[in-house]
Amino acid sequence: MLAATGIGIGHYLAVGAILFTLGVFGIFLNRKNIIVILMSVELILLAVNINFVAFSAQLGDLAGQIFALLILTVAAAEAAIGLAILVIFYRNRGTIAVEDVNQLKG
Amino acid sequence: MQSDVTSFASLAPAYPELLMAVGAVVVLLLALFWKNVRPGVIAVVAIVLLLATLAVLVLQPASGVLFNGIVIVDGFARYMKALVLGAAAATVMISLSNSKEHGIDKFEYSVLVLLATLGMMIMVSANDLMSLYIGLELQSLALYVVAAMKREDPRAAEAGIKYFVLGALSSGMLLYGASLVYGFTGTTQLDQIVAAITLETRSIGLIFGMVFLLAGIAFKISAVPFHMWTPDVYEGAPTPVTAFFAAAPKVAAMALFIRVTTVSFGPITKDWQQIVIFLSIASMVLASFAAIGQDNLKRLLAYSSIGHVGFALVGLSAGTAVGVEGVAVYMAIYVAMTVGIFACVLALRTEDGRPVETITALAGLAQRKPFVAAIIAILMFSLIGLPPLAGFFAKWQVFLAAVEQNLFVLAVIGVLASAVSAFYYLRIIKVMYFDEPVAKFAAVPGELTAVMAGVGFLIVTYFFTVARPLTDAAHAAAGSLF
Amino acid sequence: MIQAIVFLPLVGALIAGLLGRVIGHRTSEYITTGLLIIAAVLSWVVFAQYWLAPAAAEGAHGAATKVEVFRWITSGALDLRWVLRVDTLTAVMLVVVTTVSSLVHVYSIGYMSDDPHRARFFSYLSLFTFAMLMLVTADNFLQMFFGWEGVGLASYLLIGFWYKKPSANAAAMKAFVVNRVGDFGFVLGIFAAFMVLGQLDFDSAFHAVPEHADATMRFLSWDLHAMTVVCLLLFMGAMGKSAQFLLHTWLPDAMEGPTPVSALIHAATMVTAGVFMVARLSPLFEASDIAMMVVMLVGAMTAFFAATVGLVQNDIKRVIAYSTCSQLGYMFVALGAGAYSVGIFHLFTHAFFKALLFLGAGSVIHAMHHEQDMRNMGGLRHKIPVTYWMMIIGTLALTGVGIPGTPLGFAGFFSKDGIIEVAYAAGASTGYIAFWALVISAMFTSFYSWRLIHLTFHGKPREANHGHDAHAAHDDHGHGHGSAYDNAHESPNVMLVPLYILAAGAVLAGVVFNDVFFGHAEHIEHFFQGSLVVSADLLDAAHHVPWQVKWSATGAMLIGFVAAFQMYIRDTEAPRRLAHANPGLYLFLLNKWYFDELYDRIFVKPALWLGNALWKGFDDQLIDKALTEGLGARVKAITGRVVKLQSGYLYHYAFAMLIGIAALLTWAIAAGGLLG
Amino acid sequence: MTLPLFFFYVFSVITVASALMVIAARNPVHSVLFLILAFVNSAGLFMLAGAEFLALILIVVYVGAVAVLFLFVTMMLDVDFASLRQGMLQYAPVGVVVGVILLLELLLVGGSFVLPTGVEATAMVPIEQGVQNTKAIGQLLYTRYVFLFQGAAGILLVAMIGAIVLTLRHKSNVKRQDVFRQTGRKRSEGVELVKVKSGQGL
Amino acid sequence: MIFSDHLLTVITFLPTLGALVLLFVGGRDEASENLSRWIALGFTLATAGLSLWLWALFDPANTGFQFVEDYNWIGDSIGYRMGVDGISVLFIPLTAVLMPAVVLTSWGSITKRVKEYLIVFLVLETFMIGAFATLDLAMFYVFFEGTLIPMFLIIGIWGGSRRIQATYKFFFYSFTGTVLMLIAIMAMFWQAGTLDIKQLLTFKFPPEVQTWLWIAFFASFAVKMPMWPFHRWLPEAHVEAPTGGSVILAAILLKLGGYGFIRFSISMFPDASHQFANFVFVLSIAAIIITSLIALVQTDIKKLIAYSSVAHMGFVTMGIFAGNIYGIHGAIFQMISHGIVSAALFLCVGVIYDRMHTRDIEAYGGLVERMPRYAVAFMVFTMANVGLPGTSGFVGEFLTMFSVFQVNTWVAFFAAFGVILSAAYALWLYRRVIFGALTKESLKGILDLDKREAFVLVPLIILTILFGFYPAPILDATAASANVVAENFANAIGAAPAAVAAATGH
Repeated sequence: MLAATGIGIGHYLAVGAILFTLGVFGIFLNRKNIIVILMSVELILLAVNINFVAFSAQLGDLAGQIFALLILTVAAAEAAIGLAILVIFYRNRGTIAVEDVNQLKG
Repeated sequence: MQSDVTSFASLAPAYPELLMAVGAVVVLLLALFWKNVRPGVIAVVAIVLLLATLAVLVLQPASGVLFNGIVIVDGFARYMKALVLGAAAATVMISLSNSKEHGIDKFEYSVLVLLATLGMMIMVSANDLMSLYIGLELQSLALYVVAAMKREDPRAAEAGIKYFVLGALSSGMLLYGASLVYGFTGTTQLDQIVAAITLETRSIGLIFGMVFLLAGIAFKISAVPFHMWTPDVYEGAPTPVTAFFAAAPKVAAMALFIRVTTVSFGPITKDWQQIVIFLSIASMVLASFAAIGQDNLKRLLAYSSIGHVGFALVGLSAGTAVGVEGVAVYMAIYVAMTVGIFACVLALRTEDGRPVETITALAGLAQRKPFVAAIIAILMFSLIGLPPLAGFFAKWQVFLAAVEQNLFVLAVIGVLASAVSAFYYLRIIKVMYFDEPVAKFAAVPGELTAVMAGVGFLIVTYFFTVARPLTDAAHAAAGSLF
Repeated sequence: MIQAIVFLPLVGALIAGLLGRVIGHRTSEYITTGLLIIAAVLSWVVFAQYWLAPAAAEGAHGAATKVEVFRWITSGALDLRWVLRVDTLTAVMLVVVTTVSSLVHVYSIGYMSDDPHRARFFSYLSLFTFAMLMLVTADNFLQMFFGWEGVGLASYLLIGFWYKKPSANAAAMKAFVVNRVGDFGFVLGIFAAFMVLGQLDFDSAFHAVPEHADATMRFLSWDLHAMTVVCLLLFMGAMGKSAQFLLHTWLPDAMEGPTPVSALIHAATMVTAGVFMVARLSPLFEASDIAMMVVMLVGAMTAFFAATVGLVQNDIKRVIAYSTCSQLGYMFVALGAGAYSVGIFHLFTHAFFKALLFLGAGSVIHAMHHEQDMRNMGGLRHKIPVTYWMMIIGTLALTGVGIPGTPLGFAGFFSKDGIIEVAYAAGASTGYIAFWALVISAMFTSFYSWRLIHLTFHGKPREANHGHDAHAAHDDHGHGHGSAYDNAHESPNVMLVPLYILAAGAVLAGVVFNDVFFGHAEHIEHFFQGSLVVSADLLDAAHHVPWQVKWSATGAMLIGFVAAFQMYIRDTEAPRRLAHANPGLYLFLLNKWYFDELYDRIFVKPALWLGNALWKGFDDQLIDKALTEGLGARVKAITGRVVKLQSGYLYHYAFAMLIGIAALLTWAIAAGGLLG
Repeated sequence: MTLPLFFFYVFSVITVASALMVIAARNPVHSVLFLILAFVNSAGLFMLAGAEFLALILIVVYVGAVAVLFLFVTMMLDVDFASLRQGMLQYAPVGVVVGVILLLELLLVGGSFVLPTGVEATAMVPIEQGVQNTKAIGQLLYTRYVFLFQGAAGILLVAMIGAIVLTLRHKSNVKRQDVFRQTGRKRSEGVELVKVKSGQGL
Repeated sequence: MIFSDHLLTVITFLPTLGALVLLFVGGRDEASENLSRWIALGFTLATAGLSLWLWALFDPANTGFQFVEDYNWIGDSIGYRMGVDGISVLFIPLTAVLMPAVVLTSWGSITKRVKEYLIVFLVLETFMIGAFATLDLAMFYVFFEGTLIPMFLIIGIWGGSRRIQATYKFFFYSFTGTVLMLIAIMAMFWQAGTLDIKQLLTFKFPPEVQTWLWIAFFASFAVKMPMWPFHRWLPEAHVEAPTGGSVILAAILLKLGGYGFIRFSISMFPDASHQFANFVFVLSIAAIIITSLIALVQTDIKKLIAYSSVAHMGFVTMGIFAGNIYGIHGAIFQMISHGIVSAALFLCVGVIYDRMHTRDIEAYGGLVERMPRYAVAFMVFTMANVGLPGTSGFVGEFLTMFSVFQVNTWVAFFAAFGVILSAAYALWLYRRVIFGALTKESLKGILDLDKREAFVLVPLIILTILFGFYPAPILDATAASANVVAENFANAIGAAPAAVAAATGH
């Protein structure tokens, strides 16, 4: 099905891989603020979704899309909880700088 | 595309999950509409629900594949679910008397624990990457929340943040792996993936998918190098929450790990064996060394749990039924020890009611609180793996499996790591027994005493009491996977 | 009967030792002494049977009487039992041991009368007697070893009896440890004997000797003549116990013990155990020429060496001790020559006169209130005349006074001259070396014996003359030195009677028993009934040595006597002049050839140094500090680094996961062979 | 180059570029906006793959709700984004190296794809031509995957409880709605009939 | 069900029952402490009585296992199996008989946490007896390693000033050694399909497997024995342990190593044992000579005795790996004898330590003046330690040297140096402690043995001398089994049993 459009599955996977890597990069290179980290997580999930959709198309199987749908749902819930935790962290510490999240260590 | 659910009775294998789901909602509603009910009452109701589910699970041993192959209920699933439920019930129980100072005296806590437990049950029974994911997320999201539940405590918030961010990253990895596995096998159903894999057709994509998938689960069981969240979260989260973290989710994630590896990737055992061995060695070794430097009890227990996951994985490394049986036994004993040790930690409060969290504060405990000290000592010896305590038999089972597969290097590293780990367990005993007392401690609540006594009894008399039935059950459980 | 002889002393020892505090000293003394006298009488009865009517004695000709007590060590082919074996050789030893012992017991009642631990003393004496009896009645190597060690223990206890004296304690320990060096050889000898002969009881072993006479065995890294190895190893034990050259150092020091002990253990009985052992094992030694040669040479060397040292000693007991050492050398020469009966003969006579000398010396010491330095004595003849005459008799016997060719002479005359003749008769170069060594030793013996008499009893009292290196061990009983001579008094009868009896023995033992020990070979064989090897040729040759040889000992004795008379009676300044003229030689002799110093340098000090080095250096530093604790430190260091990894920063954690996944991916495809 | 391929490149380049900007932008608000851009373009990629429903959901749910939530929180917390602190990037080169290795390995996968043998036969839920994507998904979601659907509901429930329990604060001076009181209010509580005498006022 | 069929189980777990009873004794006053002591004494005496009965019922002619109990337990791997043969039977009465002595010492030397002390010791007794009585390799491991727990506590809680280092060293040395054995045990299970010792004894492991298994077992037993150079924990543990701890450590725990060597190394891995025999000989000789030299320069009484224990264990290992009947026999005898003698020596040290609270040799001297009875007792044990014939110490030393002489004369040659050195250090100790003038003020008021102490020591004196003169009870009980071990070893390595003939060179 994908082949008909001239877009190879490899194209999609490449985009997914790049997005995934960028998301991971966003998490560990980011020093500014936790919200950006949460956004990086969204990027990772987006990458996964692209993979699923692409595979779904390639295999002619709808399950991939169902999976992607579930991921979207969960991602939304995850975002909500992530932001809620972020809020209480901010309330306690008055900052959301990544470097300040280091009271627990060793 | 019709559902295969034709009648309520055909859902029998899923009764426990259904009961749990319905029960959780009922508890939520009960808490909302019951005016001024104390959260403790809700917690008791939650315990009752957990135990009731456990009872249903045990008394109604129905097996089967449900929902078009999305859920599987077999011996292994029931065994692990029983562990999960028991662990959850016990950890809620030991939090009853001290929920206030740990900031979890809210009915939401009970509800979230119930939902998390439901998630774990789904994980354990998952037969599809999707149900795996749903269960995992149901559990994880609830755990993220309870970790940060003590809102006024910055440490709890930090624990929540770290757990959440890293958890989300690990979910991402898991999903990425799931997508690759899906793409390279054409199915998401665990027991059909195996049909699509042969040693000849394995490809980089499949292997990568498997690695990502396993890495995501490894995060949940906190195997090195995906363990980094564990010490911080254990320390920051309220102690009863930590207890819960250390017990039930580990079991569920381990069950998942076992099911994915043995069921789905059975034909390429050699490939995942390498990974499991790596995780196992890294966990055992790193935990042994890292824990030595700790003074915070919870942090130490975090490393301890990492180490124990490493030991449990030794069994899985074998990739055989014997190995899985070993892991099953290991997890049961691990849960008992974890519940016990956290009961002890929760029981330790200074005279003015502050929780005791450092090892140095335990000085001379043997003279102030001989019973608690004795239980801690027993648990520590058991955690080291000294016979005749239960901890030894746990190690026995897993190493036995590894040796069968001639994994001698792994076994030797394992036992040497356990020798190093003895260093820090013994330190606690040393502080309690060999040092002179400094502080005074508050009285210990009754139900904690009961839990401690029960766990202590089981650990000490393991060989004569539970060894046989437990091993037989684990044997049956492992048998259902192979 | 034999059980009674052996176990009565043990009973006495146990009673005195365990119940001594309850029943009192006096009772303990009487019980132990009484029991020993009974044992002695019984011994004489046994001996008489063998002596008077050998064929009629219990057991047929050639076989020993054996009494099994009970089993001892049974393991595999090893079947050792406690068996009391009586044959002629044993009977001789029984007589010697019980007689001297009972006399010493009696004597001690007087000698130790003011000691607060008398019961203990008598217990030890009886214990010693028991052990010695076990030794001589042994029927197998190991039982002999038991007695061997048992007498060693008793010796240790008795030398260190005055436990407050550090020198006594040191001497006791030295005696035990040096003996152990000998035992080192003894036990190895036993093992080797078993390996070669296949059994450890004497009869079987002797029986097996001819069969294995030419066998070789692998000992350490060499294939050696088996019997030589066995005998030399066993002889090492004998050297230790009988204070032979190189292992003699303990004997002079052992004089720290009470004098009756010296008489009993370090003169008459225990030190002769080595002689007894070689005689007992004569069938073994016969099978090894080299061993015999070694025995003879060692004996000759000891005889000579000890005699030289005895020349210049000042302590009355040490002189006698070196004399003992020297006489033991004589005995070994006889054994080495193959004339076992002659060696035993000397053992027998020596027991009497040497015990006599020691007890006499004890009497002197008693009289002088525990003064032992001869330079502080002199002129005691008039104070203690009985003792004086007894000592004279002993000296005559020791120096071997008698007329060759006639049955006239003191005990020592017969046995000692016999040995010299045998040595000559043995021939070969070793025989001649031994012969000359013995003759010279005889001269020295005569010299120092008379020197002792002169210094002690003759001349004027010299008690003010304290030597710069006085050996006297001053007791702390509170007697002043200044009045020792004036207070000197004759000993009580209880001490003198034993002297009389021993004197009788010293006079008569030779003449009476000459025939059965050193008479015609047939007589000897008839007497010993195969309990030791008798070489008719050798004895024949010994009886027919040239007259010069027969007179050589007597001549040497006379020379020694004249020299002593010249130097200590007529020209009392002569010894000092001589010493000043040859200071090197004098000090060399005075310091006993520097053996103690040498051993201290090459054994004791290095052992202690090595011990310390191994302890502090190896054990504590290397094993403990460097390895054990070093490992602990290393673990802690690693811990520090591992803990640092847990930095608390989210991005480090994420980074760790990233590295982890990247590593796993790389590993998975690399190990899985998917890269290539 | 076919048209779909052209659009694929357009969408994917913009997606990747804006994803890069999400993590690179200094202002978090910009990051959110770039995230939205990335989502929208991804929706385009979904369209190209025939997943119309997902594409639209992505825009409606993600852009409309999630991204806006991000924006809202970003602005609510109103953090002053300080400049990068010293020494924090010392490990960055290592990170980049590891990241690039990871990326290369992942790209390797893309090139290695082979269709599993016999997938068509075993495909769990084959996409039927002629059935609308949305309808097909709907038919599946409520039958075969009803368990997952319920599970997802559970997750949303957890999210709801979690968000509330974590962030809701009871302030005493805030007026609250009390549904039960409101609905259970009786007439007598709210209405008082007063006889008003004419001309007097209350 | 006949009682004697379960005699081993009863003996093994009776002490634990005692510990349970003690748990319910409340109070920390003098009276309840004494009650605890009496209860513990009662249980240990009962155990001792039963163990002697066991010895009486034991049929020495039977080379197989007796009093066998055999049940499968956990899965296929671990069974509940009990039984004794000539190799193990004597260690049980040895353990059980020494325990009342240990309890009796608690009257004088333990003042804090008495009840806990007794409980820990009773539990320890169960482990020790269990290790000798079990016929399942896994159970053996359980009991063997289980001893670490009580011993760790005993040294750590009731020990001297440097107790923590000492107990840690004890623990880690032992633990590290044993865990390797654990892996070997598992490997054996997969090789042989069972952990039943009865069956393992007849199973032939391939030689190359034996090598590894042997090394793993050696790691464990060599530390336990302890063999030089794995001995460093021992002096420290002994010095710091309370009297009872030292007694048990020296008398029983070390024997677990020797027992293991005989039961497992020699019997199950004969080829490897043969292959490593020279290695063991070298270590044994090193132990005998080096530790004796070290003992010579010690200033601490307990340390001296501890080092001497290492030396004596050198004789044991030497005898075992000589592999002939004399060696096995002698090693067992030496272990029993050393169990009695070293226990008694440590009890003797405890006696004066309780009075003076120092173990420094320099602090003593001239004790015979005030303590004649003590001096006698100490003399007997010193002489037994020296290996004087007529004491039990001799028989074992003799037999082991005797055995090794037939295998390798060099070894016997060097071992015989131990005879000299042991005399030197033991008498040197005796001289400095007991002999000499009593000049130290602190010692002037020291009291001789009291009734309780005498009650403990006198039976040991009797045993020491009895077994010296009449070792038959021990030798007979072990003969048949030792013979089997030796024969199997000889068959396995294909050596001609008549070593004598070969040596004499016919």
